[in-house]
Amino acid sequence: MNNVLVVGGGPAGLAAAKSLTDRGSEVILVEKTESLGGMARHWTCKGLVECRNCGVCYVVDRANEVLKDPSVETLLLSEVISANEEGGSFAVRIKSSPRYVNDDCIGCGKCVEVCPVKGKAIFPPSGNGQPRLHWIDRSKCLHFKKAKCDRCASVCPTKAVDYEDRARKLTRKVSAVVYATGIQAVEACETTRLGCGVLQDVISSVDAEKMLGEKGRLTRPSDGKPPKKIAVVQCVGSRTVKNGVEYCSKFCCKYATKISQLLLDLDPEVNLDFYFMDLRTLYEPQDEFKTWAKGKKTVKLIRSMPASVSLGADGKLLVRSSGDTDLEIKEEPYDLVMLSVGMKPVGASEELARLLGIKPDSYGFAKRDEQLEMRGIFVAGALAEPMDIEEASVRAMALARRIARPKEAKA
Amino acid sequence: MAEHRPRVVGFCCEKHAMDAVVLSSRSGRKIDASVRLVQVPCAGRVDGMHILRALEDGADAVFVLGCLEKNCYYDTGSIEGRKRVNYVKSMLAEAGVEQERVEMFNVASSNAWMYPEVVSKMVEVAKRLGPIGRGGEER
Amino acid sequence: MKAAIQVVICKCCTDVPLVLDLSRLEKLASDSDNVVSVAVVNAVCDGKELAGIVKNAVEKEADRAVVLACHKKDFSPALAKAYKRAGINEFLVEIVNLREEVVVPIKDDKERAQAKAETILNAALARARMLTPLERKKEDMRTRNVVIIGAGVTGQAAAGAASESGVHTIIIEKSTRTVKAPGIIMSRSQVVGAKGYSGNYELEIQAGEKSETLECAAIVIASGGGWTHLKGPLAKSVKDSIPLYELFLRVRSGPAPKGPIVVIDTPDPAGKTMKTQDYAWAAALETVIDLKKRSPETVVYVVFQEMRAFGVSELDYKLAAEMGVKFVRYDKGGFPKIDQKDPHKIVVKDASQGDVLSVPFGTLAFASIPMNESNQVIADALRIPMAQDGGIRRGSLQRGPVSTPRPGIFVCGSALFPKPREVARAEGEAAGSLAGEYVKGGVIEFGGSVAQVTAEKCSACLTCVRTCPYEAPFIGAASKAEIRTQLCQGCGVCAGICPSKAIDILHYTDDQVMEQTRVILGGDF
Amino acid sequence: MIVAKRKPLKEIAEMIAPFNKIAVIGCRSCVAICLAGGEKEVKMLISALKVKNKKEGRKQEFEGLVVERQCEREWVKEVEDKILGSDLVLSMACSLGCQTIGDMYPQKLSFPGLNTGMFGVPEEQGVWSEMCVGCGNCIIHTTGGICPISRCAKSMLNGPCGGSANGKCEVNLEVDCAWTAIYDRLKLQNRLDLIEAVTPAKDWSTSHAGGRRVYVREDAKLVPHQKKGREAVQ
Amino acid sequence: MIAGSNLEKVLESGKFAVTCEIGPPQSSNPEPLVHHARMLKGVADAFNLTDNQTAVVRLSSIASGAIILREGIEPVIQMTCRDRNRIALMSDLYGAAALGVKNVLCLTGDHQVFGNEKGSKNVFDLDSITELQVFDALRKEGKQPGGEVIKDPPKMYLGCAENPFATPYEWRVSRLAKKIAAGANFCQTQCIYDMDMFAKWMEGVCARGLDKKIHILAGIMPLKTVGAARYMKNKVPGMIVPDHIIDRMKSAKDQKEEGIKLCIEQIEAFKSMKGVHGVHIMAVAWEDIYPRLVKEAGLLPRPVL
Repeated sequence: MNNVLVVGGGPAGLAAAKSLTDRGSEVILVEKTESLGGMARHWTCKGLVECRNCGVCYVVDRANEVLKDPSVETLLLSEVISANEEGGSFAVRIKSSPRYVNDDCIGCGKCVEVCPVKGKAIFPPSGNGQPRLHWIDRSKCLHFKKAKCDRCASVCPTKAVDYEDRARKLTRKVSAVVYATGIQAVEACETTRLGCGVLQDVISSVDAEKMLGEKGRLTRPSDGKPPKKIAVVQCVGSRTVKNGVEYCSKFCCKYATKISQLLLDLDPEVNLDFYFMDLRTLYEPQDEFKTWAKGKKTVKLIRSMPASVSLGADGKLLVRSSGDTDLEIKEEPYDLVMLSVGMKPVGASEELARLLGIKPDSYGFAKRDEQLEMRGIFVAGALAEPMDIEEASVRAMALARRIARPKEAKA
Repeated sequence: MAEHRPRVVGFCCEKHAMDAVVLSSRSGRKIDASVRLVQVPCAGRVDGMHILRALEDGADAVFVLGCLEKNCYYDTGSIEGRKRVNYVKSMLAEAGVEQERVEMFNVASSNAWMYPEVVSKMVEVAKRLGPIGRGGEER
Repeated sequence: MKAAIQVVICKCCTDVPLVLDLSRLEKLASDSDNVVSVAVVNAVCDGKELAGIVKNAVEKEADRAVVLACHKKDFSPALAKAYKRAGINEFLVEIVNLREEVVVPIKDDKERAQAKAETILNAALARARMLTPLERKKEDMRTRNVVIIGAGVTGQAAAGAASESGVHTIIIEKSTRTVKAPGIIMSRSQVVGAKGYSGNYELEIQAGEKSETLECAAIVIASGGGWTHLKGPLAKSVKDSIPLYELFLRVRSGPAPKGPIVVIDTPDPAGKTMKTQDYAWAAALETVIDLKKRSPETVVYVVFQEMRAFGVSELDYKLAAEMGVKFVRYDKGGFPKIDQKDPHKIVVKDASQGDVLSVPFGTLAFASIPMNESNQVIADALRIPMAQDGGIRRGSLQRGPVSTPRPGIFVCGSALFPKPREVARAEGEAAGSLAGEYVKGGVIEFGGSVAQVTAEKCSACLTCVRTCPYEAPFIGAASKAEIRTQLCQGCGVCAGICPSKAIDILHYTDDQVMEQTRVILGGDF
Repeated sequence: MIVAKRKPLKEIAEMIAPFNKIAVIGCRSCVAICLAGGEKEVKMLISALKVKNKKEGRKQEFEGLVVERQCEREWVKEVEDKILGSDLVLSMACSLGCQTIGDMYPQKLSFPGLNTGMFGVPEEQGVWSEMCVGCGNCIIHTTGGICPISRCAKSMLNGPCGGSANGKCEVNLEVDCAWTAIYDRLKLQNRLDLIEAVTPAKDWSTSHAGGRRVYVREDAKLVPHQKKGREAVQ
Repeated sequence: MIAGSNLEKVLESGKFAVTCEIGPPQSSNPEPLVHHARMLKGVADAFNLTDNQTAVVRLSSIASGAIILREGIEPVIQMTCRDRNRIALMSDLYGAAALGVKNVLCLTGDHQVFGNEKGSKNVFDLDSITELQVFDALRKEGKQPGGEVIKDPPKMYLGCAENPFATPYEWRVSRLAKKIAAGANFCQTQCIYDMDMFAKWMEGVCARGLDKKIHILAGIMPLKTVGAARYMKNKVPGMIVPDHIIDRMKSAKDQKEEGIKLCIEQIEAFKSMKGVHGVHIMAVAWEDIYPRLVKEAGLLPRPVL
């Protein structure tokens, strides 16, 4: 028997699942949320004509492959509640919450329109998450309260809403566990000095990714107008003792530079100032971004960490910062400010992790651990340390091989 | 006769481009009904002849949709595609026909907004320019 | 043979009828020429229903089918297999994406959606009539050899991973180093030429003085980077510079490096031949910290353009600074130079303070890695594309993160661009196992929808030969273009550019494509 | 090979405007190879012209044909009926082909669709450059295999002139100075002595200057006795 | 004596020769020529009359020559191969001789793309060297290349031009040797700004003893403005203008004066340079500067032989 439990449907989990089945294993993929893709499903493709190697499409493609793969049992809205190790294998119990929407859903969104709940109770899969099926949040939905509301069901053209859907408890026996619960953004709002959460038009990179992924354009949340002058601020919530994490989140420079390039592609008129401390663009050892920026009149690279962002006249945002080398404080007005937020690992401190014996470090990272791997427990993805999509995928592929390798080879 | 309905043909690569079309549809995005897709294995398969023929056969606008350059499944296909489209554009210019009737677009499988935008762009062109010459009515 | 078409209309589990009037589609289909049967089903993706329609096709003696359903990729493999078993050629099954192209995006305008559905049905029928049966061919791999180029960390990992799929691994190593890795290791060897195609390659190997040929099924390029010697302007003036890892060793096991110590990235204004090893900083920081721990009094400078202390090594960056390591950032304006008077002094403009420092050193270590020159030899030999910066160019991400544009040839580690050991190793394992799995089966599949030459039209102009990304076309003995089907991926770039229209892509011939377009434009919009 | 280039569509359109039934005839040799007059270009030209006509509400009938070598009567003969059935032949071959058709069917109109440029080689995919002017008296064995007549703007026999700067030609700074190339080549081959001496004035009588050239191979030429049909008596 | 021209006499007598260049007018009006001729009498040993220089259509050089002859000063007729085949060249040579012209400068000629008749067809039946060869054969044996031998062949003093600043530099001495072999008696060089490079070329010339076989007149072109200098440097292929010249022109308060000063310094240098037997001054559209230049260079009065 060679069944593997993969916890987490992000880049790492998907890559692991895919390469495991390629090597003939059966996979049970457990994803907490309603769709596959992990954090990357919120992210936008950074290319307009030319590919910028952001890797987002790769995740979506993998997700689709995995969903089609007969040897993967994908359990969404599900959680592993226990895992008992018995003689080289694990008996896992999985709780799978009801979605209340079945495969007939064509994602037309009529249900969302009619949902009376403030902030809605029925949702499409977020971002580019796969599969493209809507889902109902029981806690919010009026149907399960006195109201017995059934508007979504009544408008659904394909009768895909199914209030009778029930939670399921499953038990599976697996020989190995891949733990890839991934990352989440550092809450940028902790740094109110930069206006996050206070000023409408100060958005986090995650918001920017979502907005771009959805509309293909960035607009000012306040008035919906396209911004003509944008500030990108790096290392928000990273490389800092207070209001964030101490380490460098590694891929912020990558996505932020690529977003900047995308914004210029979308509108060459846009003026973009890029505030950074060190430019740590991945895989661009020759500072391709700097060269690109030099070529653009409308792009400025400023090696400085802004002191504050405040609201100026006519809704402009004033960014206070000391200049590149000269240390005198300047104040520059912008239409929109994007804060490139760092990441922190999630899930290493969960019950299941504890059960499996995964020991997170003080930051919550769970490093690769030979002992654990001998027992058949593998930590994958950015949970181990900060990494980008590509690295997470490749490492997961390698890890899949370590799992599938014959026992004697392991010893 | 009834007001002219734009006729737009799109040559669409089976790889990323088609995935993007599907994704946009699956994320509930609507598109104008005036577009018909012809699937090709790769944007590089599209021959200038195919595009001109489509215009000849009554298309008001034609677009080619391929993978992002440098991420083309067939490595160089979408770059080739763009070159062909540009050559056709130059011929149209010589012939005194609006170049905007023909465009090349690139899209990744994870991009849901691009296809609807491409469609509305081309439909807008088709509406604005109408059928090519009086040939339009002969259909 | 006269086409006999079966039309299958899938309701996609009740989606389609919401928008379209199926009866009209049915009528249209059954009234069209060559249509022998029209079947409406609830879901073709449902095994039972699929079996049903295939049975129906056989009864009605259909030799081809037009299936109106949803996204090809989601179900076509199963569909093709089912029809194939029933003796209907897989290439004669034409799939129309009614759901995502018509029903969902246009559902608010039923009338036009119907029109579109009917036109594309007509077009599909027209296309189906023109389709010809095609066969995917099979060929046995002559060997189960996986050749790995490079015996570094990456290469070893690749060999290990590949060997687990039960294939023979052969490592080709340029240097004399011998390593512990499964399979044969040919040291002092280089790949200088290659014939054949993935599955059955015949490599020409230069082993020392003698050259020999080696058959293999797949290739993993793990040539790594070139930890050689300092290049760029500084090289001329500095005699005794050492690479970072050398410093690392000396710190660990002596002889203790002579202080003061300067660790520097590669100041190469051109930036062409050298890459600042992003990750070298992680190692550099560890090393200087280690050094400071052992001898706190040693003066240590780290001179850099961009401090790429990725991830958690940021903490080392801080720690080192606290331990008194001096960090000097310079920018493109002020590249470090050797002091004319004193060859053991570096003059560098501190970009953050703006003042010019003169830094004496006893040992100069450089934290940088040049691209491996032998990449060029390898790329020439295997005829694969390179990146401008001198790395092996990766193919589309759709083919995976460790694949070249050529199936069966994989690339990993610093052959792509500088990598830290762990990532390089991971990539090696990934590439290795992919290669292993590819070879394991022992059979290559090819053919089907590929290029085909009409010899009498060919002018042997070489345009196809020059344009094909896979070098499938060649000019044969008859001085006409021919296609190495095993190399052809069916992209059609050649067909699209052939000035004599002598090449066509089966299943997407000019006639088929243009007829489909013609019918579409003949219909209502 | 002969390198040609399609005339601008506008010019072609004006040329053929008065005619209704037009046979567009391409050629499978040189002009196909230099992407000017092969089947693809013929078909694309027709399509483009039809689109143009559509735009201008004009009607013209086109027939696209390709022959193996338009400069040879036997090949042209294969499409004779099409030629005779048309009001106008638009030749997509070099002017040799266009003239061959004209000579074969003097009563028919045969117009050039291409501008015949030069004897050239493909430097790379999509780039052609001139290498010979057909002077009828080749001397490149003395000039390092580089033809000064075609590759030097002034066809000098004792170059390079005073305008050669950094190995480029003053007439077009993109183009290499032929004589610098010759010098370098001969230097490499250690044969500079070849150009130390003055090369005397060239005898141009073998070139077009000597009038239209006709080369005859008596041993290949058919004598009347060998000829068939009316050709024998003519 | 070959032709017995004044220029020939001066050079053969070992004196330091001076020639100046006159550009014929872009019209059929001879007045400017007459004006220059009168003004320049006794300023130089002979005066070059350019042949549709830079392919701009001008009054024919031979006709111009005849006109200044009437005014009593000696012409050097420039004859390019661009517009005439060997028939026309020879017949014009006969004509020139018949009109009393004794010096001819053989040139290949600027390409027509630089001129004002870009659409014209060039000839280039001969090049400068074969032209020399043909003319030399004519004056020696009255032999035409076609084989015809004529009576009363034209006696001409043949000159050539050479540009030491065109690539490949190392070939430029050999090329001069070819011109000598082809029959050139004197050589007027391309205008010189880079003295060091010229000196290097001269060394090469002397090393091969060519200075014994030909009289070299160093070319000089006075600069009016720094702009002119920059134009020469950047726009004229095969022309080298060192930066120190440009700087000097730039920093000068009166650039015109500086230009003249520069020329005079150069002439001084040439006087003492081995193998240089004179100077050839080309003041394009600035002919009235010649008297002053020659005077201040201490080259007046010109010898009368």
